[in-house]
Amino acid sequence: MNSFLLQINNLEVNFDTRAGTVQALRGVSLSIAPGETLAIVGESGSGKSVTAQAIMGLIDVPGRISGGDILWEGQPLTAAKVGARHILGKEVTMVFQNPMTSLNPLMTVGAQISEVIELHLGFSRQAARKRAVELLSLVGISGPERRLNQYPHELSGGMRQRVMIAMGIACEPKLLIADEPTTALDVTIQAQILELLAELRETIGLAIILITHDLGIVAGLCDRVAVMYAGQIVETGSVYDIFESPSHPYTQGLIRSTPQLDVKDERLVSISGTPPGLLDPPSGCAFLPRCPAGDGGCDKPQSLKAFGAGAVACCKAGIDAWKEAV
Amino acid sequence: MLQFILRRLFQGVLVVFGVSATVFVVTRLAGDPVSLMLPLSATEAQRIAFAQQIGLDQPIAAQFMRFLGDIVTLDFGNSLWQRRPAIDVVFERLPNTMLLIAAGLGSAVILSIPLGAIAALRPGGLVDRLTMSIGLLGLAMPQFWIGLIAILIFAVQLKWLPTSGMGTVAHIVLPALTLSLTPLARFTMMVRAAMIDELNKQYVKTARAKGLGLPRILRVHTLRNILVPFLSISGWELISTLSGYTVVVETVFAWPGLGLTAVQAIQRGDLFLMQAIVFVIAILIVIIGIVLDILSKAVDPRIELN
Amino acid sequence: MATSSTHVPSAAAASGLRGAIAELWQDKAAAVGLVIILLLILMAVFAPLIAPYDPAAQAITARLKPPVWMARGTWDHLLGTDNLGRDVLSRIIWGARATLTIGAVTCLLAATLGTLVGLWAGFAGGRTDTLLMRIVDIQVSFPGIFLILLVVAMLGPGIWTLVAVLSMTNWMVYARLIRGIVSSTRQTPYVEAAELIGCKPGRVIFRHILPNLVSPLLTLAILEFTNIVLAEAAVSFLGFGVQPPATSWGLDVASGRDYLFIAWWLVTFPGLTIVATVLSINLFANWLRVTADPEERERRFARAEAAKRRRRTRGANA
Amino acid sequence: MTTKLLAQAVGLATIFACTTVAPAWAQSITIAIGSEPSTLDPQLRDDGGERQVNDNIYETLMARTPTGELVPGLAAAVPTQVDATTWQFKLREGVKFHNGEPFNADAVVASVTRVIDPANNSEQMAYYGTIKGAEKVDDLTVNLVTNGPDPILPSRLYWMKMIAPGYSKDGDLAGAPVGTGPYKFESWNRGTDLTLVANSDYWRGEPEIDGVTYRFVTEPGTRLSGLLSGEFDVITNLLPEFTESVPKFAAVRSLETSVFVLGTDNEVTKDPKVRQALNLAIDRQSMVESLFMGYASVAKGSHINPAAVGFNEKLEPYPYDIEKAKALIKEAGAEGKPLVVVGESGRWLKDREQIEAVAGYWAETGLQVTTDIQEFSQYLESLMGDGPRPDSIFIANSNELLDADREMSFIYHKDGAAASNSDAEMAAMIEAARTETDAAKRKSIYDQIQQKGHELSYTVPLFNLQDIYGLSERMEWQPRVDAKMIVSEMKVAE
Repeated sequence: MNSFLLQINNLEVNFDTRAGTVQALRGVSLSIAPGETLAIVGESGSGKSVTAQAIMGLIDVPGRISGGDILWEGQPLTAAKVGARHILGKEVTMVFQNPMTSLNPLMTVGAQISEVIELHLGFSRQAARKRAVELLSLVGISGPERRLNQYPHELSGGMRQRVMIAMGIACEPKLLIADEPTTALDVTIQAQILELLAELRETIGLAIILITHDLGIVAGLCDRVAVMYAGQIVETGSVYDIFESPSHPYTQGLIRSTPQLDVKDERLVSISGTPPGLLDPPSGCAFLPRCPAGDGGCDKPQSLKAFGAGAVACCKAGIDAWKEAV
Repeated sequence: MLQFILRRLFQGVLVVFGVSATVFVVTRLAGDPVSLMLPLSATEAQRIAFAQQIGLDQPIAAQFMRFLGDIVTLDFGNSLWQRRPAIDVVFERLPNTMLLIAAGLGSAVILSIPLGAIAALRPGGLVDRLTMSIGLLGLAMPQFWIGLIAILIFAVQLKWLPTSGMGTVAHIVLPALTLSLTPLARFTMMVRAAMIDELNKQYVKTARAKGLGLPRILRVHTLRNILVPFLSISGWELISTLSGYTVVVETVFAWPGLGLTAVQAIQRGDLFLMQAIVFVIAILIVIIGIVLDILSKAVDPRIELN
Repeated sequence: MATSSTHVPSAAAASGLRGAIAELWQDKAAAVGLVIILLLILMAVFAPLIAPYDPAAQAITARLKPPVWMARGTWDHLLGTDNLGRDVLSRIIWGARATLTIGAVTCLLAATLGTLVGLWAGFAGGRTDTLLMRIVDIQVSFPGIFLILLVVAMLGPGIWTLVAVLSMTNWMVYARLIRGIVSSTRQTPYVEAAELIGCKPGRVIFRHILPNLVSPLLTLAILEFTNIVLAEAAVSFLGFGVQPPATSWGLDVASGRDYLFIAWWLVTFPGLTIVATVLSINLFANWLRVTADPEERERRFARAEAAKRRRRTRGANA
Repeated sequence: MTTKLLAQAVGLATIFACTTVAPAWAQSITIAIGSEPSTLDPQLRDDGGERQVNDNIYETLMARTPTGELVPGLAAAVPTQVDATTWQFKLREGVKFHNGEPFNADAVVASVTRVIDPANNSEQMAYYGTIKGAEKVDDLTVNLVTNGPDPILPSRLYWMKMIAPGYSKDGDLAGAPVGTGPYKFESWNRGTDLTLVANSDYWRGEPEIDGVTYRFVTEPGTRLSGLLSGEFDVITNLLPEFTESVPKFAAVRSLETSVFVLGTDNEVTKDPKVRQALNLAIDRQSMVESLFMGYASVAKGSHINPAAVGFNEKLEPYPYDIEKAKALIKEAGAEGKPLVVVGESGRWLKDREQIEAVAGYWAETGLQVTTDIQEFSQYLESLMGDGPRPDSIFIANSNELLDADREMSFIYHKDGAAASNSDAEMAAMIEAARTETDAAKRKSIYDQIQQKGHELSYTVPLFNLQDIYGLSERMEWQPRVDAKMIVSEMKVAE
């Protein structure tokens, strides 16, 4: 059981809004082993970012964790926030989507990196700065000594994301959660950042949770994929299985709607409709209204069941749902 | 930096010029300074002599030039009430006003930051609601009223503090307290709102994800980030206090500052003294503005000084 | 994040006046504030009908009568009488007229002037903008009350002097607000488009920009109103504002302060009225501001929910 | 937060220190006065704050007893008249100024010469306009010469403070005064307080109270709070209402008489019937009781101070007869006609209350009364300016010299600054009295003038006011009718 770094069981997160309670996560379970790279894929609003925030203890009013638990090496993370401090930020760290706003604009880059080193590793200020310089060159920033004294607004977006990553790996964490780390960046920079992540995974032996809506970047980097839809995981599996033989109609749709360079004459599908509102989610399969293969039998609760090498939450798992649509 | 200061100083000169023009219009064109300033027993000859002395017999443009010239040399004429240069009276009373403002606004600044921050930690919580209620009440109470009630309670009933005047440290407590209440309320609510705003920012999530505790985030990260808006609001408050509230508070507590002097000058028709006060305060406001801009730059490197 | 994308308006977020009232009722303080504001307005409008006495009517024999609940109090004068035997309640009711009139007229004048300058600066841009905003900067640096004192000394005190001076010292904040909104609205695509297809400036202002100004302008005017009320009270207190026999709450506090030790009600009731007025307006304006801002509105709701839940758990634990 | 606490701690410590130190200074008192002296030069300004302090530092040739009787001060005896325009003063021997200079004829000459020197432009010239100069006869004898006959010269010299001739040349008269009086100047923190200490070499013997600190507190309410909180021993201008709240108080008839001056050439008030009606319409006794709680008396038929030389004690005030007043207004055809009542606020005891109450009474006669409370400078313009005379204007007139001439010249003489009539005959009588050295004749002229002014209702006299002083428990003092606050006449009970 303790072979997993992180285990999430049946996590539920609700948001209280004036319109009612929004069920953002509806029983999410997943786990990640040391050194593993897991991609969480889904549309915006599917709950992937909320999952990451729940792990990092960043769910704020109006949100709240209303059920389930998060275990770090077998110990609950949510139970005692104070006790979690030397896990969060040291062993589990996170890189956010928008590097423009994720850094404190009024602190030098150096101070922001040193801070975490001083806090978790008890380094002196001098030692922390030295380490920060190393980190900056490790993430590929040239002239690190000079950069230390600069403010975020003096750096480019890609540079800032590198700083975020440097901060993320400062204490040699076991798990790095990257929440859409490249979405806000130019395409060329995106590739560099992904490359950096891949490199770091090798050099440090880091486990990574990569959250993205872009299947394209998953294939090269990840070992395993979890697909989220409407606050639930609808399919998990190895990256190979997911791409080669997706079992859930939604996963199939996702892959079929992404252009792939190596397949000729492929017709792209588009998934019509929008995800269901989570104020009052359907009790049955949430994908039903958009699913080309759905029928009356789908109108019952779906849970993640082993299917092939992975797991799928669909009573029609495995059928080629989009055959008709193409 | 130097260029900035020069530019701001030039702006300051414009402000002082604007104030001069206004004061000139108000005093020379809207009313009759001679009948205001001379005792009514003055004879016609005295009136004419006085009008000549302050240059009223010259054309308006010449009067204005002379008026400007006097201002440049800080020569506002003799106070009619005190019979010595008006500017001397101003410089004599100015430190008292500064002392009162320093004590009043200083305590407001020092108290408001922790209060606002604590309230922001849990918006809607007990502390927050308490702070907000007191803050709203503080904003709603006229200072002259607070002052009277404070005298009634602390000086007359409890006899803890003196009622009026200046001298010992005890003398400053009640006026400073009265002066501080409105700014304290305003600062606290501002700190709270800015803090809530700031705590919702992405970089705070980053900081939390780094494993920093809230106290440290408040202290190291957000506090500095609200400092710029805080500086500007406290500068604004300093200016409004300097040019407003002190008059009321000094009157209520007989605190011998510029505000009380201004009221006395008006009651005695001492236009020269009043002009000197208005100008010195306008100049102070300009200086405060420049200092604030430089301070803001020191806190927030993103601010361009221009 | 998740909320904004999954949020679907439902019947609970009712629209229209009824919905607004229902939502206001949730915030008891703001609701009370609004009621007090309405009462004050009614008081001011119907002062001659409501006030039991002429506010200036003296009764030398009935001087300094305490409020009705005190030993010497009588039902004739609910809140007692002042040093000239004038009815305190009637003076407060009539005082509402002076205070609200001064506040409203000043706000109106200042807002009009400020809006015009702001529109002009925002639209003309360039040098005109710089020049106008520089004038605003200069005006802001004017030493407020001292200038008022100077003007009053020259022109003599009175309601209209006060209104004029207060308007002249308060329009700048409107100009800044309006100019800021105009210049940012001008850069939005729809206004650029409107200008590109040749809409006349007047049309652009009225159709596209003014609607964006109404809400912030209203909120600002309401908040400024409280500042005017306090300023009027302060200047009248100093004896340079409203002059007898006219009434004003600040003036009443001023004339009552000599009697602070034997007739506390003279200072207390007009003072409390000022406090209640400003407090009510602030509470209501605060609610209005939050309600006009969808994000703040959500947050307010969530906080209330969280607080309720905390209370519930605490109750359950106890 | 710490700073604030620290400040409070220091504050409390200071208060504590003050209270523990207090017994050692038991013989020192604090007096709160309404306005700060603008200068301490005793000869330049006509300034209440300056007088309240300097009356204890300086002395005058003539003095008054607490009840107002004119007696010799620095003069050894009442002056003798050498001729119509020359008065001879014998001086007291052995008096010294605080700086050691002797008080002698030279000092008197220097004092007189300085105050009447046009270059000094003294505001006090209103009192000394008749004085031509002073001549030294011998070391202790001086002759004062007037421009014409001046029967009230001795009264004038009760006002003129004697300065040290040497110090007036090279000393700081305005900031650090030197006199012959029972108290010596110690220090002056401008804006805050001023301290005097007892003059141990005072020629009448060292005064009982060792030191006195003056505090300048404009607001009557603040003065009262200070008295109630124990900071002050004496406060001025206590409101009658507070006589029951303060530890002790002392009341004395003041120099002030409140009066409305009527415009005898104005549309409505030119009719003597209207003016008489205005006099009849006021229930003065009821105002004394309710407004002043008895601490005032109804003025007897004229606005002349009852303590002044020349007061006509035979006149009786108009009774309160509203019916007759209404009838007179009707008779004059003035019903519904406008009457403007001009006044100010905050300068004199219950000024606004008096004005508004009287306006209320007058409104009952059938006139259309409007009250115009003006800002002080504007009010002064209305009272003494060159513009049209107001229908009626309020003033609480003060008579420092306690001689009828002052109020006559000011209000009855058609050219007087505050006069609203054009009665040339009355003006001639006032001028005649001014130079009449025969006391009895002079008195009879004044009686006639007052009789006439009363019958024609040139003014509406209201009240002889009283000065009420608030005193701390330990103070014992009977204030003077001339409103001087002589500290050497005060006592502290231990």
